[in-house]
Amino acid sequence: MSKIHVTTTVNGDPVEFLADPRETLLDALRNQLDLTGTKEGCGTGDCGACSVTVDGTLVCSCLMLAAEANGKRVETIEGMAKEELHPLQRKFIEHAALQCGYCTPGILVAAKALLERNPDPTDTEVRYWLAGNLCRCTGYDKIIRAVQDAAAEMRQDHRGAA
Amino acid sequence: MARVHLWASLRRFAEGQEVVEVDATTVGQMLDALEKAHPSLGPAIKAGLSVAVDGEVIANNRAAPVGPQSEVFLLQRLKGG
Amino acid sequence: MARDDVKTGYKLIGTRPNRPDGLDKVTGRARYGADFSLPGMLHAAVVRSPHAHARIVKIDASKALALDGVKAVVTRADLPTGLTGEDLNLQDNTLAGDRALYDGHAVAAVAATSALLAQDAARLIEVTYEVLPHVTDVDAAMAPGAPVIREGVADYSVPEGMHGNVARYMEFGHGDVEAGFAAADIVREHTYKTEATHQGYIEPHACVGQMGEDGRGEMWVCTQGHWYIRRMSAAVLGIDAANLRVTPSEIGGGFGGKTTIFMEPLSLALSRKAGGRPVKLVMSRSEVLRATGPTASASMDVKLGMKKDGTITAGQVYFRMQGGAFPGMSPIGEALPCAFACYDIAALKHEAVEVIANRPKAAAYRAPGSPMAAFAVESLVDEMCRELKLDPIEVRLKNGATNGSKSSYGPVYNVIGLKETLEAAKDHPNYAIPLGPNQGRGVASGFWFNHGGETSVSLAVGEDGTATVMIGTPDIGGSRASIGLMVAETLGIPYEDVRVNVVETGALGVNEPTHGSRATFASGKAAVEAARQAIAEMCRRAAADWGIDAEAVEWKDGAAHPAGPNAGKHPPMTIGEIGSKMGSTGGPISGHHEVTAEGVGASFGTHVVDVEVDPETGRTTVLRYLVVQDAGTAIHPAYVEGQYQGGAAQGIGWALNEEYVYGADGRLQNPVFLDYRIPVASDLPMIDTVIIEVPNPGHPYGVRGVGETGITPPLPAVASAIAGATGARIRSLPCSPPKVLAAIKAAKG
Amino acid sequence: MRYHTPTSFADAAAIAAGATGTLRFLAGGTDVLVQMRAGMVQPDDLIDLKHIPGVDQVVQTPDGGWKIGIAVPGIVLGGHEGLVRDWPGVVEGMSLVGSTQVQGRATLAGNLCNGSPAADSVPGLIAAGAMVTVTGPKGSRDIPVEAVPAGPGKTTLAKGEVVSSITLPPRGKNGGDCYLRFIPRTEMDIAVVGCAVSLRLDGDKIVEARVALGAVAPTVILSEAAAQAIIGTTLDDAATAALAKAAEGAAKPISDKRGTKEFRIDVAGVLARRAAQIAYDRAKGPSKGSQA
Repeated sequence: MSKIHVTTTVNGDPVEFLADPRETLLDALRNQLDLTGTKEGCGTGDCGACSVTVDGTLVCSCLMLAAEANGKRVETIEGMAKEELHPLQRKFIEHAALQCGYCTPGILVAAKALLERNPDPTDTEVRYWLAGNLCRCTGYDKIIRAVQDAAAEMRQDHRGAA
Repeated sequence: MARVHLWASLRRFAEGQEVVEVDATTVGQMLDALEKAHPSLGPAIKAGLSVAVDGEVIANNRAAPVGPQSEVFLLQRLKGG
Repeated sequence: MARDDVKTGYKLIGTRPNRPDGLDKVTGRARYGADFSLPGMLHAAVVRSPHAHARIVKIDASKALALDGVKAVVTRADLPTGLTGEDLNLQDNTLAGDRALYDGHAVAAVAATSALLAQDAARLIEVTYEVLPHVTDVDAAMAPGAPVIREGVADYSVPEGMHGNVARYMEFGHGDVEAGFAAADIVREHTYKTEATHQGYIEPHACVGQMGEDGRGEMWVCTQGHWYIRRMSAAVLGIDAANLRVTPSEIGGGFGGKTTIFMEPLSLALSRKAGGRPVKLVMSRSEVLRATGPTASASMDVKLGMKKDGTITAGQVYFRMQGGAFPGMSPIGEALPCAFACYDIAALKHEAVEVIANRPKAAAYRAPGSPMAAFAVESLVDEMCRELKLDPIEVRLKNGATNGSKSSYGPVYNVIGLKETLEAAKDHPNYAIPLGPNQGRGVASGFWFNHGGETSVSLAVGEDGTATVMIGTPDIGGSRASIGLMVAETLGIPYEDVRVNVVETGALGVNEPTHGSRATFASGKAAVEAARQAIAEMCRRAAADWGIDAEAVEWKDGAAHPAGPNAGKHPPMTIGEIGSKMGSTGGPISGHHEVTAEGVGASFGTHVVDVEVDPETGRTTVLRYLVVQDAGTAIHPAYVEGQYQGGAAQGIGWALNEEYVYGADGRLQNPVFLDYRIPVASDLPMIDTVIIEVPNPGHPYGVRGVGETGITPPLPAVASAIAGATGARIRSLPCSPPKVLAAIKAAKG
Repeated sequence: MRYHTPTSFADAAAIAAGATGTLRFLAGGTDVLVQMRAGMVQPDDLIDLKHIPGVDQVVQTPDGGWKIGIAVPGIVLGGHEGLVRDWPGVVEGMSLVGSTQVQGRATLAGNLCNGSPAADSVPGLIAAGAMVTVTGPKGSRDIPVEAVPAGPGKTTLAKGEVVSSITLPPRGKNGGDCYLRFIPRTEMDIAVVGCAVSLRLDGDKIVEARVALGAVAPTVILSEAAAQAIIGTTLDDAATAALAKAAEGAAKPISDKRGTKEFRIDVAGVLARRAAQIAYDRAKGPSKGSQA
């Protein structure tokens, strides 16, 4: 069973590795690239803990082969904070929007993708966008509040910058 | 003598008594005295018991005091998720 | 940062600072069970029974072992014999002996150089089964003719003549129940059922184990209690606990399900067989649902007598619960005392049996037993309130337990806050919102005992005047923040100057897990005592420096102050000054406290839910939800609210859609999140919370555990709201759309 | 497992035709990877179709229909103005498949070829009268969408054949469609019942209609009786009642973990009625109907 040479960009860094043809992008990120911030909760695309973006599109990395990432641009939770935390990350801490924190990386990646498409979502839009990100601890209340607060701050910053 | 109340399904191990009087100054002495008086209670005591002494729950402390007039209720050992 | 309210005079307690582990958790740096790796590490996979009940005739691993890169296979033959009691149950569940007892029961495990290879190897292990008759439903398991799954399973408590699947029996009560029913205006009796549900933590069980030929080992594992993991794993493997060092990872949720072992010893057994190479074992979601510990399923008879004015004259329950194929796992011992814990009723009778069935070994799940009991009792109370046209909160206020009430299970309640929660619910705006067509409102109260337990905590003062706290209760929902607040409050130093670490088994005395809503209560209480010890020592150091008696020194605002008539005039000596020179004043300064913590304060809550039901499809939408619960003192209110909201969400899931579905073949039909339907973000409204603070006299800051009660009221509250919306009462959870639609049609005739 | 990345459908068909073991095609992968993970399928050959030029495109056909590449994910369909305008029912069916994350990968062709009777995108395609181009070793052929599924997990495609595009007909004037499904939660579930209605009006009167029901039989049902119940009507109460009755009659479901037979029959009628109303309102146009 020969391996596949994969060349890709992860959080802006060029990486290459040899993937088993059956290996998922999730497993490659975690086991080959030591990017363990992306989590597995189900392996079937039902929980969203493994959310990453590939060429800007939000996907479950458990539902994609590592080989399919060849030539693509992958962004994970590890790439979210630049010099400072992304507003979503900061607001999640401030609003206590995490308890165990296991779903948090996936929710943050998904929420960031939402706000890039829709900077001013309704609560309902946030809830449906995040419906594929299961959280068992919080009842989602504080997550929704944190996303909305971050969105408001980002809109403010955007206006300030414009 | 402290009065120890047995829950209903324990009474058949104590000749049907609902209340057993024992001489004890601690929870540990009380449990030992109970088992000595009614050896059939042994498995239940070994399985783990909590007690309430004069209304206060003692989850797991053999040294907790028992007074001469104390009312003691035996409880299942409690824990949680 | 200001306190939410100022009535207590605390400086830090009641504020909402950032949690210390927050940064790691929003950046992906926090290390959970599966995030840990070691050089030379192997990966493991487990072979599981596809049958609910089968004799294991033969296990042939030769094809698996022939694969390059496969390093070890273990079966039950590799584990020691001679275990008894719960140790034997744990071993039997870790790897099946001569029989597989449920769909998903582990039969063998294999370690290889990659996870994919280990999975390939597991598929090549050939197991020959002889399928045996099975039973999975709690009532069916007690029916005449049901196959007896485990001969001789009954313990001392089971009277002669009960079904061979009955493992435990319990009965208690007080007063004259028959006289109570005779005095009632109406007496009603119904049977209620709840299906098994899973804790549904998003992180699957994961560990890395390493053990050499000398029987010494280490393990990194996601768990609620690493001393439990150590004791249980050592017992299963026949080694001494001291030879096993267990380090907890960050934990991705537990809710009771990570208080015990399921596969952890396998990593050690495989490692030992593979020449001591570390072995990582990570469950898939299907393995979690099939083979870890869901809660019990229950069938419950309830009988209540009520006067026209709402006075409850007598109550009687008979609960039947199955907790899987192993005795002692159903929560009958908790469910019965919880059944009427919210009430002060003159005559009560409680009876329960535990039944064995071909299902996985149940584990604790948030307030184990209480949600089922509440579903039965609170549903019937609601039915009788509706029949007599009485307000459900008024009826609970009329019959509710209060300070000094003798509880339904024996002890006398000291200081409790049930009535405060009921009053606050009654006064909340949600309770007055008019309902539209197809909408209904449900109310229920809930209870949990709370727990203290074995606790050991250390605290060390740093050279710079900071404090490091070592606790043994893994932090699942922000307890490091809460404990840090209490220690900072006690020491009189900034919250940011206290670091709380969850440490491994080698660093403290035995700690019980984070269970029973005990972490903030018990570890917090011990941490405060440890801080007080350190304060006493710092006062001694200051006194020695000043040349006065230690008794003449008092501690306030993070510094020693001379106090009393003979202390003389000395400028305050701060913790920083004391810490900076402690090497020359007698050595390190620390505090330590260990105790089996008593003084827990019982926890009560009241929930109000409004739902709308689609009369054509039976689908329920939760419109609004209110949780009112007594926290004693809310140390970090945001995480108290989080516990209330999370508990409510889990209870709503249990009420509406979550259930274990078994086929006629005894196999679990829905072992994936696609079909095991926990609430998603779009299913829920905001969850309103009211924190009641009736301080617990048994804790230095008045803390009551807050983790568990919140899952209890949603089951009956949601079912009662559906009854209000539709006129149809669902007495068997979940209130799934097919069931609700059928009930609506039946109610219409 | 061998992972193939052909750059033409002819090559893909050739690889498939020559495969001797278990073969799977990979488009979005949201079904295949789940099956691999669960150990249900261990392919010997996996053919990734996304390297074939054009598979990620949606293009308008000369007659005003839409040709949809087999690797266009749901999130692209949902953002495609022309498709959303012409065939909102088809788009909403696809948009209901899985989460936002799954939408980033899942495709119409994959949803169709997975062969699930509960596939959310299939009733809308069938109601719309969509055609599928199938490429095999002997060339290509066009067949109606409803000719592809053959029962749970099965298709009618021959060895070596692969779906190479899906084409929606021109919407034309005064048309409207809608897909509704019933699930216990608000998201993330497999349809317990699904129903798509596509219709065309002449004034207030329905002159054409197609009604497709999902998850109530081994394959999606195209119910002529249900269509006839509303053709020639203005979708008054009598017509919707007749439609519901026809849909209930057409449904031949089983009881399983997701719903009982009785429930599915009832809900098939309810959804047919509700979907027809929305399709009707859409056909009337936004100024007259209430957009759902």
